[in-house]
Amino acid sequence: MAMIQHEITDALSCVKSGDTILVGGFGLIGAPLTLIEALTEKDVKDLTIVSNNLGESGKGLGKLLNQNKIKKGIGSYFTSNRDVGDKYQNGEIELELLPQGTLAESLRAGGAGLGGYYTTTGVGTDLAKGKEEREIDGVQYILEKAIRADVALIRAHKADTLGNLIYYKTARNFNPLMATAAKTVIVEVDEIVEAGELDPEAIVTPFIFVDTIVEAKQVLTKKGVVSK
Amino acid sequence: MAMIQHEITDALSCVKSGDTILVGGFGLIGAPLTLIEALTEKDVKDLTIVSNNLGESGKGLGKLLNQNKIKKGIGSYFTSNRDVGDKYQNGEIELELLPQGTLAESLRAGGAGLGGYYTTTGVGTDLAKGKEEREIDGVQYILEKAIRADVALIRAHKADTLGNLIYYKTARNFNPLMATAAKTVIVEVDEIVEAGELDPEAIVTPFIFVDTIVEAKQVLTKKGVVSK
Amino acid sequence: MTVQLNKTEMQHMIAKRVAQELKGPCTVNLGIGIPTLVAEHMTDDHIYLHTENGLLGVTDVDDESVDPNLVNAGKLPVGEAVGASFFNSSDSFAMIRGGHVDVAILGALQVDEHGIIANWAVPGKNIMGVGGAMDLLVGAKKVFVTMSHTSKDGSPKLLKECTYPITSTRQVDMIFTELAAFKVADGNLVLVDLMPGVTLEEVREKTEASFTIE
Amino acid sequence: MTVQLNKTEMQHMIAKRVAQELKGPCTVNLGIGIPTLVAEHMTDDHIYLHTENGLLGVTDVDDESVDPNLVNAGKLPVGEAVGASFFNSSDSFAMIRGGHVDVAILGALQVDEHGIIANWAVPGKNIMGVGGAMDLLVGAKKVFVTMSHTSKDGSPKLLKECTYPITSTRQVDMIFTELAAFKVADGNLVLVDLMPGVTLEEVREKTEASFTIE
Repeated sequence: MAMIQHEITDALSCVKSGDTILVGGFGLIGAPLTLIEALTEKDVKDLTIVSNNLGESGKGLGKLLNQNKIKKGIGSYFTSNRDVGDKYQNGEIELELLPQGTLAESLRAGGAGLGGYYTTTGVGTDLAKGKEEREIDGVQYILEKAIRADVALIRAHKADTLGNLIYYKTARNFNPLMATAAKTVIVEVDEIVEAGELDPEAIVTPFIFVDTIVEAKQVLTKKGVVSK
Repeated sequence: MAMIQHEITDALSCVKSGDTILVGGFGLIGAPLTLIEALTEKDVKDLTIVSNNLGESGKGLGKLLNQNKIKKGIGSYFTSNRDVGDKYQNGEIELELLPQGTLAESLRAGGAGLGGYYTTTGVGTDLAKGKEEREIDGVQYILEKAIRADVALIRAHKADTLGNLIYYKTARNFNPLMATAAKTVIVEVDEIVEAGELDPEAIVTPFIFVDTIVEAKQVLTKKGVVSK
Repeated sequence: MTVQLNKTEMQHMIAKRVAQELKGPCTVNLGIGIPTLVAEHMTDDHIYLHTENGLLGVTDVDDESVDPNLVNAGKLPVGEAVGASFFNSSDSFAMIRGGHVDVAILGALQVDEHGIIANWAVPGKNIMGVGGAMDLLVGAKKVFVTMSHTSKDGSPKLLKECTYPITSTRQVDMIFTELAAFKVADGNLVLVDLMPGVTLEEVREKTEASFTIE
Repeated sequence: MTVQLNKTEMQHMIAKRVAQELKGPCTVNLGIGIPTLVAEHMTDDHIYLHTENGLLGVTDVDDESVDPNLVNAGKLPVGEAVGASFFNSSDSFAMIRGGHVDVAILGALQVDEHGIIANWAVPGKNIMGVGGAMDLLVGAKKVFVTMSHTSKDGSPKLLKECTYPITSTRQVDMIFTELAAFKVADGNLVLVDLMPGVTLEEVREKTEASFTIE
């Protein structure tokens, strides 16, 4: 039920200023580099970006950051891009830091129709400040809320023509979770195959989650990011 | 890191009276019929059984029920075994009925180290009675608690010698969730293969969840349950 | 006068009427009973069936190919479509509760005049199964209900208020019986159309709930 | 007198000491920095490495075989062991938080005398990454910490109380530096052994935290 889109600009037509956007990847690994590149060419601003990192300096989401299109970042490890810290100190960006497991779990909760959940992670630390604490069966937990977004930009390895997805090694990371937690899900893939070619037992993201598929033009190689 | 056990009785040596036991399967489909059979031969009582159904009349968990070994059942659809209703009316068993999605999610939460979660399912119904209700971002939710157990008895299709598991079609159901939510996890499988023979991208249950593997002796076929 | 249909024919008539409301591409979850029959009457190729026990892409299966480990929510044998996928129960209900399934078609014991249904418990009786009904009601984008218009004793099942425990506070979208199809608009029942040969008087007589006519 | 080691040698010495504490079968998660080096010194064949970005069964990789999409939590290239499996980030942290990982080995900026650590933030500095540290601290059955005994300016990192924000209220199990190994017993630091050529006096001098001797 996904649409295969040949023009990447058209794939991003739903993105507008003020949107909350989930962006897959762990650093550049598994990040939708083609879609991010297209986003940097689009006239939008005040974006809230949910992603483990805001890319690296000048690379991936780091480009978007340097264009001042990001109003707020929600992630677990901004340290990987020194520009984030500089912008934060200058008051040019809001940041919300979450433990990595909490970021992942909140995305899953968003996609699963849950409102929030009680986790042990972060109890008693600065990241628990302002969060409800409660004891359940003798253990202390804090309440974390689900994350849902307008758009998800993700990367998979292969899509079939229906939109079923499989991933590649550690490039899987946050991508399958983000595929469930946004109104519109746009995915870039290395390869599009016929429906029926992927093993039904091994499909990670069933097609009902996917809206638009594009072929990746920017690929992470041993030598860095390369245009295909 | 799982142990392959040839004597099924030995595999169940950890089970004791009063234990809470997770039992995989959707009715008999994907149920660990061999392990259930062995459990009926063991001298234990006052068990709390968490399973979608308590088998069928005289089959699967239905046998254990008729032996009066089950003190309490937690599940979503007891109707599939008419004996459950009779025992309930006679005060011979306690029952806790949960929506099927809540049963699944509570098991996942148990395995994931969460205390509980807010779900929309059941809000405003009799199954929400006594459960905390709260509004998050304008939506009403109820709090459901995680489920954890002493033992999980599950069924998979193939295990490798490390304990990695894959499942078969709709026999997957609750099994992968239960594999995460018990102190001791015992699995029966159709086949044991060498480590490395299962596709790393398609393994559903990584070996760290599995304690003991046995080969299935009782198999569900077109003609019903058959001994192998 | 209605031609007398046997029970199976009547169930298929209802299922066929429901199928007319399904336009692809969409994903549909079919409950046990009449809803399962809807699959036989669907005409659009782009309707994909989800079953909550862990399969997207349900098809029917011939006797030869029956696999005891490949079943739907009613534990009946099914087949798998091209492009099908299997998943565990929490992932399946995450799809449902998370709003990723377009339509759920469910049976009901009672429906009230605002479209609230009761379908999982009868006080004093040994019906102790809720299954996925509550999850589907909170999660599916649209919910269609199929049922016989009256109980075996002839009493109405479309009531002012349900006397059995409700399944959800969510109002369903449409209700289909052997007499008529209703929709719920602004929280009230609206008669959409009558089944062949059925008169408005008959529907009024056998319905306790108030309804308007489209 | 200690033979002067360069930084890499010192880090390997610490990593080697930690490796002695690892007895298989067990699953171990290695943090960034010194913890990553522990893999090179493990002697038991039944130790399996978990990396929170989604792989159980991490091995090292030769330059030839580097795959840019196969990395550890430090984004360094790794290989996959026989019997490895890949999973998404929520499943990975479910393993961690759910208590399914036996040992986590982490770096730290400070450790207090009860084994509480600080390793994710420095007030006033642009260190804005917590990553998986808080999850590993609440979830791993055992937590080992590796760090240099003192800061670059010579000030102690084993303190009465952490001055940086703590990572968890959970006390770690062991702490390894280039001078000594400590365990936390009944909530207090206990010196387990000294590194070759290190004197107790030197440790006392460079440690603010109180500790007892085993």
